[in-house]
Formats: sequence, C-alpha cells, structure tokens
Amino acid sequence: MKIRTLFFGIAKDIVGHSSKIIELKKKTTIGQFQVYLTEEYIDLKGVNNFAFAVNEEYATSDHQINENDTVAVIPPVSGG
Amino acid sequence: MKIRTLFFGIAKDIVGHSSKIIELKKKTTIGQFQVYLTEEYIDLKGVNNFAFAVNEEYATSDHQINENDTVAVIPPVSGG
Amino acid sequence: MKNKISIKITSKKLNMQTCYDLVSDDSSGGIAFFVGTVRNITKGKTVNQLDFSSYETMAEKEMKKIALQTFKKYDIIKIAIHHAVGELQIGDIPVIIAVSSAHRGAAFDACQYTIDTLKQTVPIWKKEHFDDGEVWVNTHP
Amino acid sequence: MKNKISIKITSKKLNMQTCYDLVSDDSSGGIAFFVGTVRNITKGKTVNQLDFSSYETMAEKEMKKIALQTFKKYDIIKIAIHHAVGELQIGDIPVIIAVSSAHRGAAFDACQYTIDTLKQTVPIWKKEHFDDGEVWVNTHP
Repeated sequence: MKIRTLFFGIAKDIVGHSSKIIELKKKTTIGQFQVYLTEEYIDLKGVNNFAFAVNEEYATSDHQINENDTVAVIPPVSGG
Repeated sequence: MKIRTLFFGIAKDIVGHSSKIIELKKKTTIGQFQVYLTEEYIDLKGVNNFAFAVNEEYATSDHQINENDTVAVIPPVSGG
Repeated sequence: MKNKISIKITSKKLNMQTCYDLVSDDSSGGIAFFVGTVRNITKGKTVNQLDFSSYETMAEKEMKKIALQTFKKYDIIKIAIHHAVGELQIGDIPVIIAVSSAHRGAAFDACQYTIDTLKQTVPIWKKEHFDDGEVWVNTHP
Repeated sequence: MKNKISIKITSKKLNMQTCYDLVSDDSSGGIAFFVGTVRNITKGKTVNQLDFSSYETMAEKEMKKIALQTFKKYDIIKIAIHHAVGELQIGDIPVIIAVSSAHRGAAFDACQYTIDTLKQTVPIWKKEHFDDGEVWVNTHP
C-alpha cells in the first residue's frame, strides 16, 4: 500500500524531504504509522507531540490509512 | 458675575452662537444655570438630557459656578 | 507615559498604518484595533454626508483620561485614540483605536473598553445630512 | 457566504486597508482587527529574520472552518483572515484578522476567537533565525 507522506516545519528538516512515497505492508492506523516514522527518523522523538492529517483533515491515532491517502506530519503549529 | 458659555452640537444650532458671555446676578449652580438657559432658549427643552462642563471638566448640577468660569453645554455625545 | 499614549483629533483622514506604527512595540504580542465605519443608511434613510464637531480641548482631556484608565485596568503597552472631525464622506473613518499588549486578551479588552467609554464621555457630536434635512445623532428621544 | 469570507495565505505583504475594504459594510457598526507583530527579541535573543511556511491547501481549509464557526457563534457581517508566509523581516505583519458586525461586542469576540483558534489549529509554522542558529517555534519542550 502506497502512502504519500508530507513533512512540514521541523519534520521536513529532520526527514530531509517535504514529500515521500512510503510503502506499507499491511493495514495501518495513524498511531502505527507514527511509531514507524519515529523508528525510521529517530529525531522525530525529540519533537513535541505532533499531529497528523489525512487528505488535509486532522486525523486521530485510530484513523485507518487507505491506499493513495496523503498523510501529512504536522508538528506543533505556530502561525499568527 | 460673568460666565463664558460655550454651545456645542444641537445647542449651538438652537442658541445661534458657539460662545456667549452671560451675566449672572447671584451665585449660581449648574442646575440653576440649566433652568435659566432653558427659559432663555426654550428649544433646549426638547433635547435629551444634556450635560455641563466647567473649565473642561464634567460638572454635576450642584456644582457652584465661579466668576470667569467657562461653562460648556454638552448635548448627548455621539462620537466614535 | 508620554510616548505610550497617542491622542489625536484631526480634520485630516485617519490612517490605520499611522496608528499601527504608534503602538507597535518590540514586546508586543499583537495589536487590537477598532475602526469606526460610516453607515450610509440610518433608519432606512440615505445619509449623504456627516459632520463631526468637538469641544476639542475637553475632548482631548477626556480621551487622555480614558487612555490612563485603560493603562490602570489592563496590562497594555501602548494606545492610540484618533478621531476625525469635520465633514466626512461615506467610506471615511471617524475613529481608530489601537492597543498593543504582550497578551492579546488584554489588547482586545482594552480596545473595547476604550471605544465603549469614548462613545459615552468624549464631547464629540455627529450630524447626519439627509436629502430632506439633518439630524444631530442621539439628541432627541 | 462567499463574499462574506476572505481567506488568504500569501507571500506578499499583508495590508490593513485591503482587509478593511473586504469587511467594510453599510450595516456595520465598526470593525475589530487583530494585527500580528513580529518581535525582534525572543527569550532575550535577537531575531534576525523569520520564515513562515504552511501546508497551504489544508491551512486554507482550516481557516475557512474557523470563519464558518465564527459566523455560527457570533452575529457578524464579514470576516477576513489573511496570513503571510515566506521570509518576514522585523516590522512585517504575519497575520491580520478583520471582522465587521452591527454590534462591536460581537466583532471583538469573533476577532479574538478567530486568532485564538488559528494559533491552535491552522498548519502554519514559524522559524526564527538568530545569530547562532535557528528555531522552529513551539516544537521543543
């Protein structure tokens, strides 16, 4: 299952990409995906709780990711 | 006792002057002065409660007017 | 306190950028503004023009009092209270209030307190001109 | 609803007059603004420059959600939510929120609700550049 993953803010700096296609072997929730990402990119662990969006909507950790979803890693926002 | 009297807003339109020296025979409070003015300028009675200022400070009706004071007739304000 | 308070009554056009520059501050978390608008309809009738007049020296004193009260009541950095007088056209701005604060809640509260109090105490009067006459606002029951 | 809400994320300079024009309305009693300010000192260190980046499509959606919530919660006429992205210099304006209402209390409340919510939900990030490095604001404990 292919997931387009977007990285913003400090997550982009840590990962070194703003966008990446990630291949997942099985059905995955946002919570499981977060675990996968923090294992892959260990520095993400140092960041305050970040959020996720699926297809431009905030998603909770039990949200099931589907084929061709766009998942965005949203570090703590600081607009305004 | 001479009182410099200033008229603003609708009071100026009613009285026809923006400023007038008024001669008072005896010691007068703002309340008594108001009675005098509404007798002199009958149309002032039609105006919503107006206020008075003595030397650029709001004054209550028991305020005693002194020689050479500047008394201003302050119709309901509508700034902003 | 002198460079923390800007009070102005002017027959020139009011300018938001001027007020921004006056209250902007390094330690400010943001600026709350109130900007008056001139309605072109009052009670269903078209307003052609407005005249604002003031008891200028007293109005400035009252505006300064409000500014000082605002500093006492709220944790703010700078405040500007600018009011236009003379003939205003539809679309012109009669009043601008700008307040900076480290905490935006205080800036909003102070800005609202200032416009509310200004409308009650500052000796400024508005006359509306219609096709069939003119009215001093608030003067009749 | 379309011409009652103006949402903008832009790399151009924000403009208060533009926001005023967008929310100004014949039936408005006044306009409440929040204007962000860029501090040149954070925790005692001089900020040389700021970068704002966004997840633009999602940020616009979130800003629109806030605008719609604001219309539900408060009796307002029009709202503009404009945010700058890209490189900002000290003195530049990162955000402007403008709200018109017949009742100024509602305009103030809606403006405050909008900036409070924007700071919590809209995916925009600020990076501060110092002489000795750079920091993504809010990202570390």
